[in-house]
Amino acid sequence: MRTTRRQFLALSGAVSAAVALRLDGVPAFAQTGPIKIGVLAAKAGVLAPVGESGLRGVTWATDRINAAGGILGRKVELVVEEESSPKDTVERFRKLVLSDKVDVVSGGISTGVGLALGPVAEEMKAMWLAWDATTQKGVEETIPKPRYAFRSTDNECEAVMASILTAKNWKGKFRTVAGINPDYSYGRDNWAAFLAIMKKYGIEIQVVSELWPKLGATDFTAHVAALQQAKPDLIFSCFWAGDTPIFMKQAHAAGLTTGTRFVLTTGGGVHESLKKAFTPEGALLGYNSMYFEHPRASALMKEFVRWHQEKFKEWPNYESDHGYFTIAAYKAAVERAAKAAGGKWPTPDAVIPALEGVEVESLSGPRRFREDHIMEATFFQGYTTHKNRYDFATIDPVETMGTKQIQKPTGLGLYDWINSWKV
Amino acid sequence: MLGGTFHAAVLFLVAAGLQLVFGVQRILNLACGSFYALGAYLGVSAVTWALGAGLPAPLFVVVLIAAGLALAAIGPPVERILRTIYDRDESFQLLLTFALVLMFEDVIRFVWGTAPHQLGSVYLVYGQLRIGGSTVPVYNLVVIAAGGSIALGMGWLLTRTRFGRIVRATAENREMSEALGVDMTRVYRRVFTLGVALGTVGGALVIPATAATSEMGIELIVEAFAVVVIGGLGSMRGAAAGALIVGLLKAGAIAVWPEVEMLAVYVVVIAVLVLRPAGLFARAAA
Amino acid sequence: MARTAGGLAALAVLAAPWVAPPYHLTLLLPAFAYGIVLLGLNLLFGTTGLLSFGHALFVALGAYTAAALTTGLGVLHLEAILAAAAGAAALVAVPLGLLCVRYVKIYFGMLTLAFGMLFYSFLYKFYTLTGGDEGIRVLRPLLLGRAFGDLGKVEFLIGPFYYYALALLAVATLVMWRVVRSPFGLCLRAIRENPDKAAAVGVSVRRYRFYAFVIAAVFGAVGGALLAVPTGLADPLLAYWTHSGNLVFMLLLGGFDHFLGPLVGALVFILLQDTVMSLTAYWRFVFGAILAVVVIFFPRGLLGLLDPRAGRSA
Amino acid sequence: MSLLQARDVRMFYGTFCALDGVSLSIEAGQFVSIIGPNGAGKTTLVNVLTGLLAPTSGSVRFKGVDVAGLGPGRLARLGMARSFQLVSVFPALTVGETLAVPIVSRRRHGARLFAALAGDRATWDEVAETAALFGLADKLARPARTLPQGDKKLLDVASAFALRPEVILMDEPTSGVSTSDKHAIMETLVGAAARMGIQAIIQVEHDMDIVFGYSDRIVALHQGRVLADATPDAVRADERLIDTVVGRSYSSGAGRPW
Repeated sequence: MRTTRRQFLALSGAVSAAVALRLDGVPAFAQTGPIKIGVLAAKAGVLAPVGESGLRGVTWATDRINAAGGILGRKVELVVEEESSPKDTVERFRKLVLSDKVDVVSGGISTGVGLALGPVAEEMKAMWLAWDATTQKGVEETIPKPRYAFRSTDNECEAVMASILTAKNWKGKFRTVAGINPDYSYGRDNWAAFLAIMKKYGIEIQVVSELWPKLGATDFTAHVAALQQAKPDLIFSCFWAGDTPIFMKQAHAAGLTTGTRFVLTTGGGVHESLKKAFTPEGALLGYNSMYFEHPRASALMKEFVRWHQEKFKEWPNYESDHGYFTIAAYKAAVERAAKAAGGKWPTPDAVIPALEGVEVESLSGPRRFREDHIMEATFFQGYTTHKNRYDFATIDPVETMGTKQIQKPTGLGLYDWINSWKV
Repeated sequence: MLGGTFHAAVLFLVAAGLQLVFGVQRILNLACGSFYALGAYLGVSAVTWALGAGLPAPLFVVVLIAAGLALAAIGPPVERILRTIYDRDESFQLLLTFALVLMFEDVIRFVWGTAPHQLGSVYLVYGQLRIGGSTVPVYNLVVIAAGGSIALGMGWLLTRTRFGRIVRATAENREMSEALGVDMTRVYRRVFTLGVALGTVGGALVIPATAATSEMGIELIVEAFAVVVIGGLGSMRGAAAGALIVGLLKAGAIAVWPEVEMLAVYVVVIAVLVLRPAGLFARAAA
Repeated sequence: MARTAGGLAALAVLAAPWVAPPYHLTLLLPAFAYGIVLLGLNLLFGTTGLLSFGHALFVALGAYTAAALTTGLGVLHLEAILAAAAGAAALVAVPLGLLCVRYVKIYFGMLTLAFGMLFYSFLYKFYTLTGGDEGIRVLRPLLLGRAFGDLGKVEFLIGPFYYYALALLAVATLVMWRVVRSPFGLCLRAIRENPDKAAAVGVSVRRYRFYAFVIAAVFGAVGGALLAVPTGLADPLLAYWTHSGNLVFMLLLGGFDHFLGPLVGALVFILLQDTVMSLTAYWRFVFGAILAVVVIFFPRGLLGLLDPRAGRSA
Repeated sequence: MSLLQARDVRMFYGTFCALDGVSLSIEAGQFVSIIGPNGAGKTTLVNVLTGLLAPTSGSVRFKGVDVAGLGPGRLARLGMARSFQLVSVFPALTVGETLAVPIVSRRRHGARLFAALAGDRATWDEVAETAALFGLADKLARPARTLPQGDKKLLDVASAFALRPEVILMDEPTSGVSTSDKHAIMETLVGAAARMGIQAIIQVEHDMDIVFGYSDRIVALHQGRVLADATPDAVRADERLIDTVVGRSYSSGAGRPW
């Protein structure tokens, strides 16, 4: 039964040849019928709400495109699969590409999945437009020069922006600092970025407590107690999931929200759950790359927000825009490539360069893919207020910064870049 | 310190349910975490509805407990399913409860969706207290008190009532009490339902202080499991002690060395299993 | 009858790469890997009567060994990786086994679960070492020293790697067949049936349980290393307790008191998951229901359905 | 030197004295029956003799080795086997497999991971041989759980015999077996013991027919003390002894002429 080496090699050689043949045999890119777009959206666990939000953006974009006659006259058809553990998600990705023969895959949020899918997309020569999970590791280590993988904005953008605002507006108003961040790469990278930037701005801070609750934890009473002992002037947190309201609620109940400054880089992801009852005014709150109530929101944005509110009785968050952008960008790129090809349908290899540098009007405003396949967008943060018509806090005034300002440029390490700032 | 106790109180309720069922039915019920989650979600829905219907806020606790108890109604049917394999190897019973965990997780997603559910403001209805320089919401104390009194109540139920004697007898020796004409079917149904109730009430009680998320159950199982191992399988006192140990251990770790929060718990669990496999309170009655 | 069926099945998997669509071939790879894992797990459960609820620990261990060797040390020879995985598993299984086999039934299950979760939190917490939640990449390995550089990843996977995995599974199956049919295997079954009696007739119960534990661990890690190649990543979720639960699920699905149960279980589970996941977002519910039905009505799994022989009272 | 020797063994459970200075030595070639009323300490004695319980004071030596806490495995390898009062088999294993287990472990083949058992002629020959001795030859392929009670008992004892011990202790070898089968079983046992070169049999037995029928030495226990250690005839002659250790019921009830 055990195949000897020679047999094995001969056999495998023959087989691989046969397989290769067949793979070339199938048209990798059908030119008629609907365009198939694969979607990977988390549906269970901590990521589920974010996954749904992204899926809503994608669906809305697709419906609009189809209503307007599709892409170059071809309707868009979505094949949705679940993002779960890296292993299972890689298998789903393969299914989309090999079995459903989709033209492009949109989605992916979790850092582990992000790290796994990058190489797989390259190996399978399958276009992948991620929504999120652009970790330092994911970008630097896995695929230095990606061709098929297009990533979202850096994970640290929100921290960088929040840190700059903190340094500018609160300099001298705080000295002792505590960090409570989810215990995984996202949390650690953001906290590290914050510390680096404080240092860069020459702000003397003393870290009195560093807490790392598990992502998705539902009880922070012990952490809050630890914070009470530490008595920091400022608490930095990049919570983005259900843990945000729980932490704020328990922190408020313990009286931490009076006299302590809060920096919530990403809380806007679950903004509706940040009830006025326990969310103080004047805290720095980040909404990432989309703020549902931006005073100067585009007509497109207003329309989406209305639709979202009517359909789901919820106000949308940034992930919807990540989703929307991937579809809109793909459409633009295909049309761009087609124009270059004299109107005939472009090959995937022609779409990729068209995606590089493509700029489209996304929900939150103009967005583009950089030549190194990293997304560029505008970030929205601001100081919480209760003066609104909701039962949750919103921000006013709204600060905006572009990724040109808060995202490390191509080829530069995050910290080298931060250190190169002139301040 | 109080933080740990608060967590311990909730842990105890779930662990107690686990203990009771194991003590009598010899089933290690992984689904206890799911009951906890269900209780939390229903608690949110019930209170939100009640407040909407004009219930004076301070009374929300009553609604929570009512919701938890009402949910215990799923006890009998679930017990009916488990009954089909009482005569089988423990491994199969463990697996069946694992199946329940998978199913309940999706039931929750189906009914309540994936977004976290929470009660906005009732948490602070009872105000706050200043204890030893730190502010503590009175509701935390309410939960701790509830946990404590339920513990005492269980103690009384098990030692002073006829039902309790039957339960203890069954836990000691099933054949014997069967021979004495005890209706096992009934005892099992009641015990299991009581176990469910402890979990659901626990989930309902904790919810004002936190938010209901679909994975809260799976997260808690492992901790509750740690509690019963440390305390000793089937022992009510063990559940109480174990819950306190785990709660305070985590709180302590968070205060001193956050990195090892969960690690510390597992290490203690293994230490107990190795040094004292029967648990710290092995001898105590179920 | 059964022979011909087996023969046909063997023929089918051998011929698959020429006929089956690529995606389904990639699906078979985890099935092969899990097959190896479950062969080991079943020596523990089906043969010795010990239910481990933390066996995913060794699967993860194998995967991380592959990651450490390929990404960390640049060792790409799959043979070396598998050997290392086996070694690492044995290394870890010896102390763990010495502790665990002192207990049986529910206590064994709990202790193994605890160790599994301990390893999980280790992988998760000590990110400088393990990459934390992101895990560590597993690079494309060399098979018998050949890189097959002319092939894309998919061609590589469904071509050479497919047969490599298949051959490995065959070897594992043969090895386990010998083990189960050996005097040792007989003693394990005796221990499962009646430990006291076994001891009374001179079987050193704990020692043999310990051997079984270590063997199972080695199979688990080898399968884990193989599993990590198609995924290209080793991540902590591999060690989470629900993954251990799924392993037992597969075992039960196939039939734990049948030698080939593990292989059938792995295959059916993978195909089932693939179909159900595409059909509904609530596939966990469906799977829970299936597991419940199997446990209640078909405790001897699919193969139990096929053969009329009354199985041991589960 | 005698095979098995108990010296002044005392066994206390808390304050309760189960064995109170028991001394006895078993020589090769003896069939010894231990009798006595319930609570006389019979089973305790067997447990002490087989090293399952360590005596509070005193010692038990088998071939000069102290057996206390030796454990069944080591003891079996040393040459002492034991069967329990309640029938104990491997339900799912066939008769053949069941008998193979002790043979394999006696030959230290247990840890042979890859040797094919099926091909191991020697083992299977001995299995067949043993099975024949116990009248199980035609049932080799049957799972133990499907055997009638009598055969289960035989299989149980047979697997102990298959260890080829020098001494075997049997706790009520005929308990739970219909009176009609009892003698048949005993005949088989004694016959097999002779054939398999077992040097001494020690049994605990209530049934006086069996006791008087087969033993060549009787140890009568009462309240943890050796009341008598004599030949069947001597014991039979002693009415008072019979009454105390067996109870009037026997001597009066079963009208057996002596």
